Amino acid sequence: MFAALIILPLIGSAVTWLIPFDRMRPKILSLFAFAHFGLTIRMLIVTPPESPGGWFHLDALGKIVLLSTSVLFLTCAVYSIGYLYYRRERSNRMLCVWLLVCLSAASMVTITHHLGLMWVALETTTIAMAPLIYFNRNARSIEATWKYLLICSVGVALALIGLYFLAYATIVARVEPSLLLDDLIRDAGKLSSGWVHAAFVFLLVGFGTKMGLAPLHTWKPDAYGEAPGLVGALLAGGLVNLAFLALVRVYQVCIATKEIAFFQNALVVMGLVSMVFAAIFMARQTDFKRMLAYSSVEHVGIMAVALGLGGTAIFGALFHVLANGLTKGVLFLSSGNIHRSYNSKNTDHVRGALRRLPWSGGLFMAGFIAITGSPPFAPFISEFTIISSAFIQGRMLVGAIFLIALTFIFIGMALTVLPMLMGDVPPESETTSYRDTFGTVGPPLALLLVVFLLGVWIPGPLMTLLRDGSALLEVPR
Amino acid sequence: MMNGIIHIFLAIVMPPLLLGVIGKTKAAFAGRVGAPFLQPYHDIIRLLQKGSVFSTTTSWVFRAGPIVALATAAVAALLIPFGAHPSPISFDGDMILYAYLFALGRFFTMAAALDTGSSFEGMGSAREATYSCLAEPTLFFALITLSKLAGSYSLSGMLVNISFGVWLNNGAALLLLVGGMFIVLLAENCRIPFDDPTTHLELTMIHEVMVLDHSGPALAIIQYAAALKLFVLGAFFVHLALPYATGNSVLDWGLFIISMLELAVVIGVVESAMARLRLIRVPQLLVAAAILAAFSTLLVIR
Amino acid sequence: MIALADQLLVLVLLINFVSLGTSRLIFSIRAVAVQGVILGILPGMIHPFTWHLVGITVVNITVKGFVIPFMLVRAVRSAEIKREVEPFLGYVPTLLLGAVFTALSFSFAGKLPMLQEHQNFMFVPASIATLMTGFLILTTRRKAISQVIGYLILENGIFIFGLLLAEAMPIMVEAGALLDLLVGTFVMGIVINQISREFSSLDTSRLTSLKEE
Amino acid sequence: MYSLLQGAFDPALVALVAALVIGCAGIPGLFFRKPGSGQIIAAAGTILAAMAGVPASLQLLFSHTTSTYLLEWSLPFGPCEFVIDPLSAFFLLPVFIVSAAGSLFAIGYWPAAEHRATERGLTFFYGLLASSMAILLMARNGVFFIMVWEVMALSAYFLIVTEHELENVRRAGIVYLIATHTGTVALFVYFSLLAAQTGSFLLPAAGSLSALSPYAAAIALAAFIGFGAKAGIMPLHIWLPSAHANAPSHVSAVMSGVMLKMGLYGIFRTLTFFYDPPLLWGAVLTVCGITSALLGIAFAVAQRDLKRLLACSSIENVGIITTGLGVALLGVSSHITVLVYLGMAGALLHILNHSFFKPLLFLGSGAIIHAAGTREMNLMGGLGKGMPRVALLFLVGSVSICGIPPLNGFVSEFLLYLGFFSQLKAGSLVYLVFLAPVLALVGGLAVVAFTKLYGSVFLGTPRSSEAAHPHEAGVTMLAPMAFFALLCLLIGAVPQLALRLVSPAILSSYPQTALAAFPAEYGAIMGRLSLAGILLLSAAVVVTLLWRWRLGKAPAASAPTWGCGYQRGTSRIQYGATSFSELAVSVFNGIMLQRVERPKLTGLFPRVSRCSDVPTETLLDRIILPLFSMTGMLFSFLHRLQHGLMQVYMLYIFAALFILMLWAH
Repeated sequence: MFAALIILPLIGSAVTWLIPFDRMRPKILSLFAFAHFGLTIRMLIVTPPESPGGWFHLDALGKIVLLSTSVLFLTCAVYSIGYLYYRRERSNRMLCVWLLVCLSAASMVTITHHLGLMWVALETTTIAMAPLIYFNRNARSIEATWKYLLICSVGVALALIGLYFLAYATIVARVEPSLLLDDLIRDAGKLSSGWVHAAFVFLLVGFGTKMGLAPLHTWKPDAYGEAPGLVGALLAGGLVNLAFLALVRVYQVCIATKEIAFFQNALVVMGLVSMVFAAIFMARQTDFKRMLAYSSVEHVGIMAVALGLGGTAIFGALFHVLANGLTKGVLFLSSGNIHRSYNSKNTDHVRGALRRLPWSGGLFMAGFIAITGSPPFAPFISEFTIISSAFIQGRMLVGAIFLIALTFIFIGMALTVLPMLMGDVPPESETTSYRDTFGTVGPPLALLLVVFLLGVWIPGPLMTLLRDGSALLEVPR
Repeated sequence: MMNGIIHIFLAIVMPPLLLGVIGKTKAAFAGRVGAPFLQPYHDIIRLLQKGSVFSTTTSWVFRAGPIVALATAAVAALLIPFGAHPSPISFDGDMILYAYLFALGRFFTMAAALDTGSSFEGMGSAREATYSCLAEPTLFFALITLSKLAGSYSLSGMLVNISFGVWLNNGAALLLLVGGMFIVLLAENCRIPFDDPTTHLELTMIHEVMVLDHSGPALAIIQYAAALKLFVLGAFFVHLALPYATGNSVLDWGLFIISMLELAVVIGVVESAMARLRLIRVPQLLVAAAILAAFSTLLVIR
Repeated sequence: MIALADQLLVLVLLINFVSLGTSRLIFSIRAVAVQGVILGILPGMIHPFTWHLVGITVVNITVKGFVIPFMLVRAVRSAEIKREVEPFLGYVPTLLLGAVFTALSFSFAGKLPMLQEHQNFMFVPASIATLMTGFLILTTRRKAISQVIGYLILENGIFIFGLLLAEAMPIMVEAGALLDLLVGTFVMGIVINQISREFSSLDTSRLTSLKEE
Repeated sequence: MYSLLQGAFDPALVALVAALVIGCAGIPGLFFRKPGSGQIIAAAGTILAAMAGVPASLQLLFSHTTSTYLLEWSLPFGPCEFVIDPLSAFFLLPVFIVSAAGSLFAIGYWPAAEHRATERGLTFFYGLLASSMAILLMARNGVFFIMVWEVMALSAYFLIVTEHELENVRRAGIVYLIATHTGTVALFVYFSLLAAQTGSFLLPAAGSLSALSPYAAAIALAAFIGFGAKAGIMPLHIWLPSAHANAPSHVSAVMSGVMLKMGLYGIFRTLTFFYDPPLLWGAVLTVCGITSALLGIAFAVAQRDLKRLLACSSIENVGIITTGLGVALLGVSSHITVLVYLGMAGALLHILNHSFFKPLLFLGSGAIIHAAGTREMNLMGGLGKGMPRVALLFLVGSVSICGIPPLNGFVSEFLLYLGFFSQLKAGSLVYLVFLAPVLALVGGLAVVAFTKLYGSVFLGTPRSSEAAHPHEAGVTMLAPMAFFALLCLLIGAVPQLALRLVSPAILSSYPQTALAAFPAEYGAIMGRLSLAGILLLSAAVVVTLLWRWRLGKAPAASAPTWGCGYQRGTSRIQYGATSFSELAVSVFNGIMLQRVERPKLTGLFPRVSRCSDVPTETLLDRIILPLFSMTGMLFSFLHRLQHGLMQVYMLYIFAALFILMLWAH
């Protein structure tokens, strides 16, 4: 079953590679996305047994990330049908192929319990994303790709050496050398703190770079800004969560090694730094895609803070994985529509989007409200959980900085988004053939509905899933 | 019962007399014989007999002005005690009603003035509005002081209880208060030095300019209402300044009438002795009055 | 035989300094190639002979010693850029920094507990020092090529540490190494070529159109 | 209806259902092709719901009971309770009444036929706003409270920006949105701290917390900021004037008449939690309240924009209410029940009154804007002749908002005065009495403001061609206004009933007031007030009859207004709005800052040009916006961190690694 989850997308990519017609590929893409989604649901309902050797094991944490990834991918795939119809001018072969490769690697990350294998999968996603960012084939996109590639590779390389340290720690501790999560947790007590600390630092920086924690986030605005909307959605809603899952795995080991306090503090600090960075760069932002990138920086910061706070905040963090991922999907897809329709992503040119694209504009508005943590949308639930747990734990300073950053971010975002949506379309703005169609509006709309539903009602199974997940990250006091 | 009837009778009959006395005093100071004491009555009656002219721009608001002005003054007259005799209507907090009744009258007089669309009357109502709202606090400080001294929350309670004994104990406070209230009395009734009811230099006037377009019965009502207002506020002031009472009901009525006349004379003296203030100075004087009253309040409640 | 490993590691460190110090692009590429070859040989030094090992060695040497340098050199030629390294930071300062970092890495490594059989080797300090050198080049050199070189040196550093784990978890190490090679060679090579086509230059200080004004 | 309710339904359930119906009333309209029918359905639904909801809440109010419902929800924030106690029931009244009246008014004021683009959204969000406010009053779970609160705030935003093609509407919207969101952030803190205090997200019961507990002060502060920002207490009022001015009038009516009260409700509710509030809290509230009252009305006097004036006077009224609350709180902390009773009674009754006369005025302003096509009072005049009914109703509203007898505004202020005076005999808190003259000054200024408004809009002669030919408002617009006017008169005529209305709410939140027989005592005084009202009326009637009689004797002629000898009087030499208030503004200069816009005169013979006084938003324009732009500049300087140069980015990573290493070891 695990194999199926990984192989299926690969087959799909092979098929899309072979298909010669551009019109067919997105449909096939969505077909495989559906299949993958179905498989995911199946695996969520009946948890497959742990694979022999324990390399593959789908636990609650993995399930959450897998679910969010699969849903988001499905939406993007369906969206791509409508979207790529407007991008007929260039071949979409590479896009579809690499999307599916990425999906396969992503699924691998979620289901494996072997840190080494997880690392390999993560690196694969990094590489697979490069051609997607380069989809537009111009100077800016190549620059973005280059930065993304180099920075992320360095980051992942650092993560690798972090893993080496961890492994060597096991060797030094004379326990059975292994990078299996379960073994590590079992033997964690015996590991020498020096190696463990070094390992954690390198892993934090490495995965942090992939996740986009400030000040390691520098590739994000460029990549998000230049990539097509749906790729941006996958980057912000999918890859981020994978990197977060990697961090969570490290966190699990940390809990076992009793070195958790340092790691938690580091997470809180980096998270807050990310939020402050986001707040600073949101201000007077004239490029709405870059703005979304900084919003993504903010939200990984929120997740990091939540993870660092522990306690009930963990629940918030895990729920935020879903909430943030899906909301980012709404934002990026609708912003992609707006971008295409105005042929510009500069807010000086984009005005009155609500008039030109009522649906996409409305979706963008709703997404903006949701992502800034306003009820009745899912991100509110997670963010409020985190904030309240900060205050209930008596971490007043953390809570205060958190909220101040949120306020500034809201102001910055509002001052960018509202002028863009409100008012009349300026006559001098470029007119394109791109308008709202069912294909380009339906998927984000569906996502928005999910985000809204999760904001008012968490289904029982999901609830248990989240509870199990946070139970795994319980820190013994 | 008897007192009530006398009260109402005085309230209806006496007000124009004050105007007459003031006029006579001023005439005396000017070395003239002056109009007879009852001249104001003649004026009002004559006006009542005249026909009236209404401006084409006016609406029913214009006609409501005099009516409300008179009605409010009348009700206020029922709330204020005359001399040692408590007023017909009296309850805790009636002083606030008393203060706000004048506001109601003002609102409609100003509205009526604005209704004519004349620049002068607009000017007049603007001034009226500003100055009266500056006079408001003084009145309240006075009410506070009095109710503190008398330990009562109703006009009758607080005013009737002011006696020489109170004066002996709180002379300073009451003196300040008398000063402040006298200024307010003059300002509220548009007497010199704030306003000159006799000139017709519109640019310098407040109240008179508001009633330029009232004619015949309307003007009569207005003038009577003004007189009544002077009478009512005067009664308040007299309690403050000349609080003598004998205990004999009839004598007290006499004393009240006399003291009212004294007040009229004093006003007449002031009007002949002083010149009209420049408009810019008016707010300052009113604020000064408020400060005096505030001090007196501080003195009694500290 | 094993004793030789340390000498080779010293050589690696020296090459770090060379790549920091040289002003010629081609030369630094060559230096990295040599470093790759040495690192390719190293496993053979410390592990008993197996065919598997031979395979690894061959792959490493060919890729790191020949394929990558060839691609890079071709990129340099095709983009006919100046052969200078054009650092932000002068050569002497970088060398000094390199020395400092090397010292630091030795002291750092000293604090960490080791196995007896690794006790008297300098794998850890060498790897960390190489890592640092890679970073130094990544931060101080201007050209895209130099950055690839920096990345490769960084990878070499990691590879050196990997040698310590080679027998404990071979698959892990090789997977890591190969994946890095994949990135290093193909993807970066491709991107480099794209860049040289787009910009007709590999000067990354030209690649700064994406930023916050 | 009453007995029927008692028999058949649980009133709490009725109220809840009514709220939901109002919320859904706007939905059908979204699906109709033909415009208009949706609007009518919405109005009908809202009115019917209100007709069910008002008796229900009245019954809840008088039955002194608290009914609780438990909503099954899956969110991890504890049980979600719906509770309607007398306080909530009391606040429910204006919600139902005003929203119903507004929805009826909308049919004539915002006809779907003319506003196809905006009407659907307007109707929908209007319903959402109304019902969210109703549900807010029932919510007892903190998180659910925030959710409903934010729905309310956001739907209000979408209502404000209905005409978002206008620049200043957008600006007003952004200011409002930022202000309200900042308030919501404060509420996050508030509920988190409450949870930290009580261990659950359920709102604590009345008098269950001690103000000495560690977080109490922080909780109170957060509540003051969060709720005060919504209520528009100075200095948190910055969003209020422009938002109210730029929203459609019936929306302004609901926002000013009801939404502000939700902020006040929050403060009321919060204060009931504590059984021993320190004197400081009461003092702070009182001072803030009286300051908002004075400054608010001072700003109102200076305005030239009809609706801005009304908005500023909302600040004033909120200030008066807050003062009453502060007085009550002082009473609580010094155990003087008469203060508690009078303060609360004054505050609550003024809430009710303000939610009657302010909507009346805002709806009237809507009718005026319809007729004159502008909000600028200096361009109006003489509208009273074209629209006499509106003029009459508006007059009622103006008189009652000035707090003048015999209308309702006076009653609540009267109670407050009694409260101020009540401590004169008793030694402690005697200085409260100094509030009386200030409140009197406020009243005086209110008279200035509203004579200015009424005079320059309805009286005199038109000052511009737009205002020359006004048309009377339609029946759907007049009916709601007439209804409100009736309520104002009613409360003014029989204040005893009004007192009866507020007493249960006071009792439920401050049981200590039950000991004394206040309602009876002050009910008697109220009786005297209505007696005075009757006297006033009869006196007026007598005078009128007299005058009629005289007029009958001597016929009346009509002539143009006397120009004092000046023959060429034009309508522009009338006293306009600005000139009317100029004197007052000059007296209160420094509080009301005016910017004089005068064109630059050049050349020997400059061409004809005019200069005008423009009132400014002191706090917003002079302090807050400059601060914002400074922060913005600082941030955009910091943007250079994202320099675009790869090597620098690498350096960041390196530095992060290095620092963490140092920290770890």
